[in-house]
Amino acid sequence: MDPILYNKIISVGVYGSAIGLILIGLYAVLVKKHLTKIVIGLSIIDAGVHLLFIAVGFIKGGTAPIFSEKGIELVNQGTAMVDPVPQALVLTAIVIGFGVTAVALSLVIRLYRHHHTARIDHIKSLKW
Amino acid sequence: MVISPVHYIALPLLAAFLMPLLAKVNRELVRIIPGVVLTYLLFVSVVLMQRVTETGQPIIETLAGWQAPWGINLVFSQFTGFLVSLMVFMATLIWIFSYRFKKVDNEPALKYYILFMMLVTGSVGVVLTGDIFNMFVFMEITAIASYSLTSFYRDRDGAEAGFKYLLIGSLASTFMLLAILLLYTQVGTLNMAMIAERMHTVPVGMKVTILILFLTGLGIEAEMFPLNGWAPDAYSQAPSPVGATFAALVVKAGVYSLIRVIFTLFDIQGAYQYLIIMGIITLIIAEFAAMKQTNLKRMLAYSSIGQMGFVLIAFGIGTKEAVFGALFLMFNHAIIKSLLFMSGSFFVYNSTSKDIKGLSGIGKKFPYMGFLFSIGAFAIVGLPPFSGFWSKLYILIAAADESMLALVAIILLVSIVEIVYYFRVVAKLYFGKPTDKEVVHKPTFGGYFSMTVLAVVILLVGFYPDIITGFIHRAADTLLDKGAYISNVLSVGH
Amino acid sequence: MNNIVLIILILLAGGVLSFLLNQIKPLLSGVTAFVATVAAAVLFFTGTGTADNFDFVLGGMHLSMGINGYSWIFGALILGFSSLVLLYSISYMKGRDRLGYFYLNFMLSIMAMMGIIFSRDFISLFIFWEIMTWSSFLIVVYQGLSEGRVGIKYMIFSAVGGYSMLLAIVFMKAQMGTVLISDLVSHFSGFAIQQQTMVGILLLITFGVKAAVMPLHVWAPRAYSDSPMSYTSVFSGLLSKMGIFGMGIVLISVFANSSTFGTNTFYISNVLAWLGAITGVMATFYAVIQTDAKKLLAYSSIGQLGYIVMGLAVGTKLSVMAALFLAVVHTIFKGTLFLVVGAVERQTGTTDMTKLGALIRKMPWTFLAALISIIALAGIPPLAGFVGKWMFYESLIVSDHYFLVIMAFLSSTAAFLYCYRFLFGIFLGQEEKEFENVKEAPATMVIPMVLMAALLFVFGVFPGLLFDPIAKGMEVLGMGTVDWSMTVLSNGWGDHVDTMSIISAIGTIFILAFIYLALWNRKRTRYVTTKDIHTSGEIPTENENLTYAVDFYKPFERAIEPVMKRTMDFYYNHLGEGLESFFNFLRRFYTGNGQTYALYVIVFLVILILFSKQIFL
Amino acid sequence: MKRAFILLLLVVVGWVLADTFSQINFGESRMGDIKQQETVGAYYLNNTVEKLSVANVVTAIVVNYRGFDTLGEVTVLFLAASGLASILYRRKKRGEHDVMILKNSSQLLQTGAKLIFPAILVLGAYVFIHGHLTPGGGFQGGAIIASGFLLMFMAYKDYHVSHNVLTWVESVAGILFVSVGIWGLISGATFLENVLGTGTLNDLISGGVIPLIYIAVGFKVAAELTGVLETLLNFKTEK
Repeated sequence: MDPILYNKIISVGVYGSAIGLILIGLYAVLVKKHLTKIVIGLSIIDAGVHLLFIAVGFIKGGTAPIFSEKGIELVNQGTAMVDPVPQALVLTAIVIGFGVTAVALSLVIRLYRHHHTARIDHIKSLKW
Repeated sequence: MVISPVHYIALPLLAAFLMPLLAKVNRELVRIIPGVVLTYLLFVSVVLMQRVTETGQPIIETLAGWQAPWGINLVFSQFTGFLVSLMVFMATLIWIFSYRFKKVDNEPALKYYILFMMLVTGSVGVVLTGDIFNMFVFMEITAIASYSLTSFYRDRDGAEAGFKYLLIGSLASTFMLLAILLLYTQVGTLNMAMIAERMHTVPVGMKVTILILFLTGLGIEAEMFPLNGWAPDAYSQAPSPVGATFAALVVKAGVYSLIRVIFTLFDIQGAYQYLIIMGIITLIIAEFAAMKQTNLKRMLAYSSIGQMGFVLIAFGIGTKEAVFGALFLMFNHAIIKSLLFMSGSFFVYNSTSKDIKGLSGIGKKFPYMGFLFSIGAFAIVGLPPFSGFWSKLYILIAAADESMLALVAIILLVSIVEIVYYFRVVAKLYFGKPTDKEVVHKPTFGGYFSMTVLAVVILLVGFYPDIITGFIHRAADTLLDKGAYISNVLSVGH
Repeated sequence: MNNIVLIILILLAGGVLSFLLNQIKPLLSGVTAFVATVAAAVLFFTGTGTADNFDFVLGGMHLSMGINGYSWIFGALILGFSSLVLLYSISYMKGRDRLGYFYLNFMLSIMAMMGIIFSRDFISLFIFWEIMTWSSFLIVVYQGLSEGRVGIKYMIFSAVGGYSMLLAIVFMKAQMGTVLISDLVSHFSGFAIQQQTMVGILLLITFGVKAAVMPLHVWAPRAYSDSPMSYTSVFSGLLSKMGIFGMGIVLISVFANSSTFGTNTFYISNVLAWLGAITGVMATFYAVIQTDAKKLLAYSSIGQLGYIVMGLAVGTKLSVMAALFLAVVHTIFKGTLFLVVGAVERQTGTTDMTKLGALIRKMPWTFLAALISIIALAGIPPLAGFVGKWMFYESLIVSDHYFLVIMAFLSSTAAFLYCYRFLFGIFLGQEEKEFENVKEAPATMVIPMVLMAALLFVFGVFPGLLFDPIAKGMEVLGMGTVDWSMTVLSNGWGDHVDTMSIISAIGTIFILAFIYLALWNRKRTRYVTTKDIHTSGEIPTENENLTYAVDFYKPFERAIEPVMKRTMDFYYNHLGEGLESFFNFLRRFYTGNGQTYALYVIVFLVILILFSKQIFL
Repeated sequence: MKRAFILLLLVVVGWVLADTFSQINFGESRMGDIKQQETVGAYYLNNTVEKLSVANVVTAIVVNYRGFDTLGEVTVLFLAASGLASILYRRKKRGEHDVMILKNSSQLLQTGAKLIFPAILVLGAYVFIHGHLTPGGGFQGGAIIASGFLLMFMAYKDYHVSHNVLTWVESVAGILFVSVGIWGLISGATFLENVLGTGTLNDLISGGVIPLIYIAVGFKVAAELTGVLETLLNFKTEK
């Protein structure tokens, strides 16, 4: 297959799936009424964003940024390793996402306990 | 160990990790330690502010031994230093206020102090850091602490407010993450000074997209108009000291980040007009919504949003005088709104309901508390001789200097609305018919102390603003001098 | 220390001290306030001159305080009058709760007023102006009447006024770089005509609110009547005069440099003169139909202030002199009348004229004070009110304002109606059983009233005592030198009205009548009660009402009904309701559904994206 | 109607994201010339081995270059655990019994879990101890360990981890992390600075404080994730 076309397909696939995840998550957040589904939506958005991080850091033909004797050589030649920074950032982002999800779930439990419903449009005692 | 800005972060974290262990030794320690830490940080602020004022140069602390832009650094300039000192000062007072605020001794009551301290640390970190991703991390610390504290009370509305806050806050962090990612792909660095330096290389379309993502994400933190649905709920459901903290620290951190992005990172002129327009809309809608509130804390929340709109307008004008006015207003808002939340909380506790109607005549039971609330109300609407007057005056003068008289007129008209709803409460407090409910909750000594300090500051600054204007002038100059920021941060170690 | 600063500090300290002393003994509170004000007054009258300047820098702005001939008139009035009122207050307020609060705000008002007249720049003027506003607001709501609604209305109008001044100030600061009043006067001719109009109107709105000029007056009647009477006398006597004080500066000093002044008066002045006239007429009509003495006096105040504004706005030497003379005299007689009503209220517990009656025998000294003040108010010689009115009419006629004269005559005639009603309703008429045991007010209340009544007499006979400072003040305002003499009123047409001849004529008649009634005719007089009559042979029973305090001026009311149908209040209330429902509609934006808020965020994002070019580039 | 509107909004958002990312070529290096060190990525690739003797550059970034972030991240976890405890706290009403929400799991799962659990723990420990040499690190290792506990929770309905122990572990680990940072300050360098000798590349004991921090992080993450699971699982619903 034509390498340029191949590259395009891959990029459309990677970016497309990541952006698709974000949109699916947003859809869940904006449309689904169940609290748990909304939290799942938030997690999906997070996943999409994290995927974008990794995708952006990828360099064609690059290896993982872990040095062995061979790796040092490769670096000396030029661009043989993927960008390590997005990987480090995404690690942090994932952990933060986990923390937020945990708090969100606990709030869902609380809300269900108090309101005996998990529909977000039924929980609006605070308004105006 | 030399006193340095990292103390603001390291010590509270150390204390936070220690506190669960200390709770096993003595529960009282958990209450006391945040106070000790914050008092020490207040001392740090004094020392560092003195140093910065003397040299006129910012203190730039590299972390982990890596200079900017390779590592993360903390920037304690006259601008960030001013905000940080203000935050720490407020946090200390709020701690004093909330010390034994309610006589409960269960597990969450202890968690409260940890969460509160982290809320402070997160806000301070947002202001201090010189790295955009680190700012995001601190924002998330602040956010998670806020979510938990919002739903701290075990009534049903607390969880609702917390969930709304979390929902919107998560979207904010998503947009901010995306913006940071795109920024990184364009400039290859996360250091804000370096980003600012390289911003001109970014294609315009990409730049605008990144800015929009930032504005949406940070606008949520800064309570900008259509993004602030969470704010009234969170303010009104959180425990009162936390409401004060939101007004005094958290939203300040949000506004700071917005301002830092627009003033330092980007060089797009349209963003300033955008600030003015959004500020006006925020101000108008929030003040109008506050007018019809029946719940005191919710009214204070809307008023807080309105004030933030005012701050954004002032920053949007963008001249030196306007920025000065905006910073002055941030200072005033922190002090005054905290006082209002603190004194208001006692009224709410001791009235029949959370409604303003229930406050009728309660000032007769708490004459001193009513006095403090009135000072706060007079100050926040900008009546002389209280401190709020000066900030309003400076912003209006700055607007008039740019011949934006229509803007001045709008602000003043909205101020009339503000006067109406605050004075309605004041009139009700003193002169409504008192309800015959007995006093269930007397302020603690600490409560009296911190409120009195705030009132004294309001009066002092009101009578003689020059005790504070020097700091604010220098802070405004520092914020506007983008070139100096870049060269100061990047020249460390070179 | 500088005398000006000292006066302000004494008043402030007096307020704080009386607030604190109230905790020990409530009586001390009033005494402290009184002593502090007297001390300030002594300092003011003995040692304060034009040399006492006080320049300072606050918040990066050059501010200045000082005193000149014009502000001296008002300063003397404020301190002299409030000393007497505070003396009155000691007894009047006795036994009420939260006296410390009352006196603190009272003293703050006095301090603020002194600050206003001392101010030589707009920033300090504004600061003191707002202090005056909120301290008076706190007193308006002090008695807890009408759920504070009156206070809120007062505050809204004051805020409109205060903020229009602030708008003018920031405009001036941007245009001229300074905020000194003298700089505005000298720079005013440099402004474009639109700017002149804007600054003029804004400042006049500020002062017009306090002076209760026509469309801005609706707060006044209730605010006056809701305050404790001892404060109302200050409210109507002094606080409103601050509006007059400011208008004097704007209308005379500032507008003298307006673009159109050379040919005619600045057109705003003409508008204002008419507003003043309408205020005078309408307020008088309203005063006539009131049944509550407080409200009657409140409307009467508004009407009188309308005259004064008219006089200032017409702007000739004579009319300004008349206006300032009336301003001083109005303070004295209207203040006295409010004190009288306060005394009546304290002794009987009501101010409703349909219930009161025949207090003349119970409270003779109060009646005397009321009588003299009413005569002064009605403008009958030989009291001071006559002097003012005479000059006022004369000035209007001389300057060819014939329609204004007609208006003034109309309201002044109508004023006789309420003057009579006031006297009759309270002091004359049928004796009511429930007021049998009413006693005269205590001496500390009577002395200030009688003293002020005596003052009215003195100024009526020797108006020159007042002409002297007023002439000096007008010179400061830039009207040139003004001629005056001790007893002869100014002569626009070339005729003389000598108060000495009037007083000798009236005095002679009075003495003759006194001799006739008291000495010669003494044997034939006897005291009769209202019931001591026979109507068609029937003896009236105890409960029958023979005097007509109810529906007193029914025919008159019917005559003026078309004019009165829609009060200004009606329109303001509608505006307020409309706004409130609009606010209520707006806040539905916050639906309470978290998902909707999330939707807002996305919509906002999309809007920004779609219009990014328009917004950011 | 509303749904269609939302879909329209999402189309716009998706279109903008796609448009934006189409400008960022996939697989292209944006680090510039690695030797020029114009970007932070290039700098890290160039200097990690030389200055830190750490094989895993991501670890070097996470723990050292951007160690401050990691401290914040650990704090976020800590806060989430604290917040959870505070949010879900509920005073037990009198006479209230624990309501089981888990059914008994199958014998297969129980036995399997028992068998695998130690291995999972060891794997987790391996991952975080070798964080500076191989892919993985404190977070990954901690998560693996927590997953082991999750397995146990699922297998045994009355399996409990002592809160006391968890508190101790997470506190001590957190204190260790901050102390390492402060150690740098006290020894006259900067906060979190690598004050130990770096050793040689690819040795287990190399990279100075990096493995130390990552071990602390591993323990802390493991304890916190387990704590979160424990809190959520032992939460009692009302009937």
